[in-house]
Amino acid sequence: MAVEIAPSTTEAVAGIGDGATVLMGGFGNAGQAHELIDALLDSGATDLTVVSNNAGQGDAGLALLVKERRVAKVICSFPRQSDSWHFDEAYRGGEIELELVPQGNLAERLRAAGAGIGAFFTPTGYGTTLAEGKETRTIDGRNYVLEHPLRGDVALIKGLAADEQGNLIYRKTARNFGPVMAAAAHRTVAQVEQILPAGDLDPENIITPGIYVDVITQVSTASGEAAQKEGRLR
Amino acid sequence: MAVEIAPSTTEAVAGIGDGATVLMGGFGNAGQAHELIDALLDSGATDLTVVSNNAGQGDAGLALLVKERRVAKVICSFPRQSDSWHFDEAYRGGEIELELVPQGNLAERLRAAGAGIGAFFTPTGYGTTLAEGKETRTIDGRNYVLEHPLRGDVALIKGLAADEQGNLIYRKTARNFGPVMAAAAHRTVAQVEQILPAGDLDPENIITPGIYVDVITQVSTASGEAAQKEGRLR
Amino acid sequence: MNDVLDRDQLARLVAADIAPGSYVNLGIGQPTKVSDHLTDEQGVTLHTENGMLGMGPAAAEDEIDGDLINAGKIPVTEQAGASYFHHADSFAMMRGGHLDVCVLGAFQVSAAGDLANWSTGAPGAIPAVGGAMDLAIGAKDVFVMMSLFAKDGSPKIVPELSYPATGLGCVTRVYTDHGVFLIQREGEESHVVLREAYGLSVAEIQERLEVSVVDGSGS
Amino acid sequence: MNDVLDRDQLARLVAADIAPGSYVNLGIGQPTKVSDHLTDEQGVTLHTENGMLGMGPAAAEDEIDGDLINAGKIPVTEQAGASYFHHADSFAMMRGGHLDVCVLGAFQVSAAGDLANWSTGAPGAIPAVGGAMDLAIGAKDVFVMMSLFAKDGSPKIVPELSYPATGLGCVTRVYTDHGVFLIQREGEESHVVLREAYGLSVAEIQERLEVSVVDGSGS
Repeated sequence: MAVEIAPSTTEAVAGIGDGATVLMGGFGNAGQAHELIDALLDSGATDLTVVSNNAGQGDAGLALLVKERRVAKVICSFPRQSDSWHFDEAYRGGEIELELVPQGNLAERLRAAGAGIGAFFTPTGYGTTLAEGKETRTIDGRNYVLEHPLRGDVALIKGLAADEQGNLIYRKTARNFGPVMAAAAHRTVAQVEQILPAGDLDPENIITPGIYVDVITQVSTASGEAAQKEGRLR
Repeated sequence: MAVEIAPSTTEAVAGIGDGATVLMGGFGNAGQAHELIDALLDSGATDLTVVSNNAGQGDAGLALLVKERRVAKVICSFPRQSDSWHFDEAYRGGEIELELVPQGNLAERLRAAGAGIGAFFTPTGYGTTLAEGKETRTIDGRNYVLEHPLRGDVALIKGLAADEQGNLIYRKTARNFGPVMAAAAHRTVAQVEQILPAGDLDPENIITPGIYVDVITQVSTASGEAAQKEGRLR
Repeated sequence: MNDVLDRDQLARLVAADIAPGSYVNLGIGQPTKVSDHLTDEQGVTLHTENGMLGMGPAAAEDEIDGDLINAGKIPVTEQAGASYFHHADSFAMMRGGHLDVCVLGAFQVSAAGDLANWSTGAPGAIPAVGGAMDLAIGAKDVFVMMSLFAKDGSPKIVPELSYPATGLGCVTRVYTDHGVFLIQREGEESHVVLREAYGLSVAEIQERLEVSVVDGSGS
Repeated sequence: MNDVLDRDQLARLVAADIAPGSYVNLGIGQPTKVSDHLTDEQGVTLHTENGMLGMGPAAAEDEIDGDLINAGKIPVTEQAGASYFHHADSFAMMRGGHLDVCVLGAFQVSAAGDLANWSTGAPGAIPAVGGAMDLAIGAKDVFVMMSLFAKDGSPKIVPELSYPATGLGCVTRVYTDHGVFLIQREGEESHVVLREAYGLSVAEIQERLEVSVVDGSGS
């Protein structure tokens, strides 16, 4: 269905209900939809399952959701960081569930969800505690673990620019989880630096086709400034 | 390893041995590496297994390889066409083996080979004669068939341009199987309209990173002319 | 009684049933005609499985570009907002259920929504499947366009397929010359509902089918 | 006898062992130092698993760009011929065996090439794996850089891992302060070959390890 252009981050995240599974793009700060996550914080939605590479840093965004005990479960590869104090406290207190997934399996499980793959055999994690209890198989002499798709009710991602049809481009390593999360979520909300007329993005260079994007909203960040400086955005 | 720039299509395909599995890009004529296939024809290599969407058309390229009985087996989705007379004759005479694969499974099996996936459950083909004898499973109420990776000894693909590091871009729907075949083959040979200095392709817009490309060679076709006309190539 | 629907009317009916803003794949042959009846206001985006969203009409003579073709290998054009992607991404898009509608031709459709459209199963025929099986399971709604009866008069909506299956339980609507059949599944059961009859009465259609038809014309 | 190798010398050794034109992923920590010793002539392309090939050196103060970071979340730079891709494509590249070399740190390596580098298994610790398990199986050659002995003097090349495994049978070389150990597998068997000893004699090293070491210094 046609993409919706939301006038604010508040409206962009409206309708995310309690108990939702939320996919949050980003690797460190790069590509993290900080402003959308802030709006989710303000929305009051609780009992969330969050899929993200990390589990919140410092006193912002996901970390605050965790601090307020609005996140029941985190599915991620790397929760423990120097500034993950809110997660650390919730985890040690037994107030948050953690599903630890090797980073590549996390990406591939998201990809499988978007691609209609029912399950796949991956070599990553074979023979480790993270594969305990999972089905394994030897194929052509290599050992694999069976992993299942990871779907989201909603994805909150950050692109560099969108056109009015929801086609997205990204910037440098901020691309990271955005494209697979957009396809893995039932509803994808993207914050972008600019919204351009259809036809302004080169069809050869679109990374996420608009079919995967439901809501876009314009938010200015340092990414947009940098892109303007290098002439990639006007 | 660093990409090799071959001075001719003959040198580009040198070393493809008898019995090799050759992945041939293209959907119809778009993206087909006609000139590399012609060089393979001249090379004399025989007893080949060819993976391609079609099984040769008219009196050119793959069709001639089939005519000369140099292809022992074709793995493809759509062999029968109005002008597939050489395949039709070889097939009816029992002189060529055919493995028929639904087009999306063909693409995903190639993708799995490049991506180190041991096998995957796909809904496509479930309950049909093309899934006979294959393992099936019901996951979350949907029925799936287990499919395995499809690897090549060599891939012959066509790009629009390469840089000296083997990074590739394509043109319109000629992209088709190129990117997945490049990753699925042990050795990837690409014909391109132009070979540019490293840095001339925008890192954001590279479709096939050079890590997947072993040999590039310059061949002028109508694609290059069209790209020049629209200002995409100089 | 209404006259039977001709192919053009059928294409118009399908087009009118496609929700605004939909992403749609039109199969080769009869379904291609649907695009002639899609309006600009509908804002439908066409997918072609060989790697494109935002496909435009067939190319005019002076627009023909060998690198821009559809799944039927016909030269086409590009619309503003189009995007290109590789084959694995294109079929992931279908298999992942992101398209709203696929429109396909068929030899037979069963009461359970099983589809046969890739092979007649004739001995000696060279098999070819292309994207048929991917398309069959490749959208939220799979619409079939076909005549209700074969040339020999036998019905093409059947209790069980006699032709080789392309996909099971995948068809949601069948657009025929005698009317539009909705295939409604509830758990293991499915019902075939005829929206409105053309050329024959509902009773006459019921008589000629071995599948029980619910008269949906009043609803 | 040679002195023990310091970290810089070790990084130099690793760099010298990387074949020209290789695609390489350098893990976080000690392995990062290898890049200081790669020469332009080697033409090595660096991969960072957060979505880039052709990574350049760490960014200078005036080059810092929040959208251009490495897997350790350090701002880096871009080299001519670089390319960006999403996370699934990036890890497909590793898992598919396209990288030539990964260089990683470790707590332990077993004689069979099993790697432990993601968790000490300490009770109460918050687990975090990141890309460690993907990197462990993510290249044709997996090189480990570590001290041969832990602070308590216990050897870190062991018959069987006592720390939780990151990957099995994946390590091909271990670069330590006392020399470079090659892990050579033939079918089910594997041999640990010491290329040259530093700081201790081969006999002394053998005495302190519970793993049998083949003296490869003559070969």
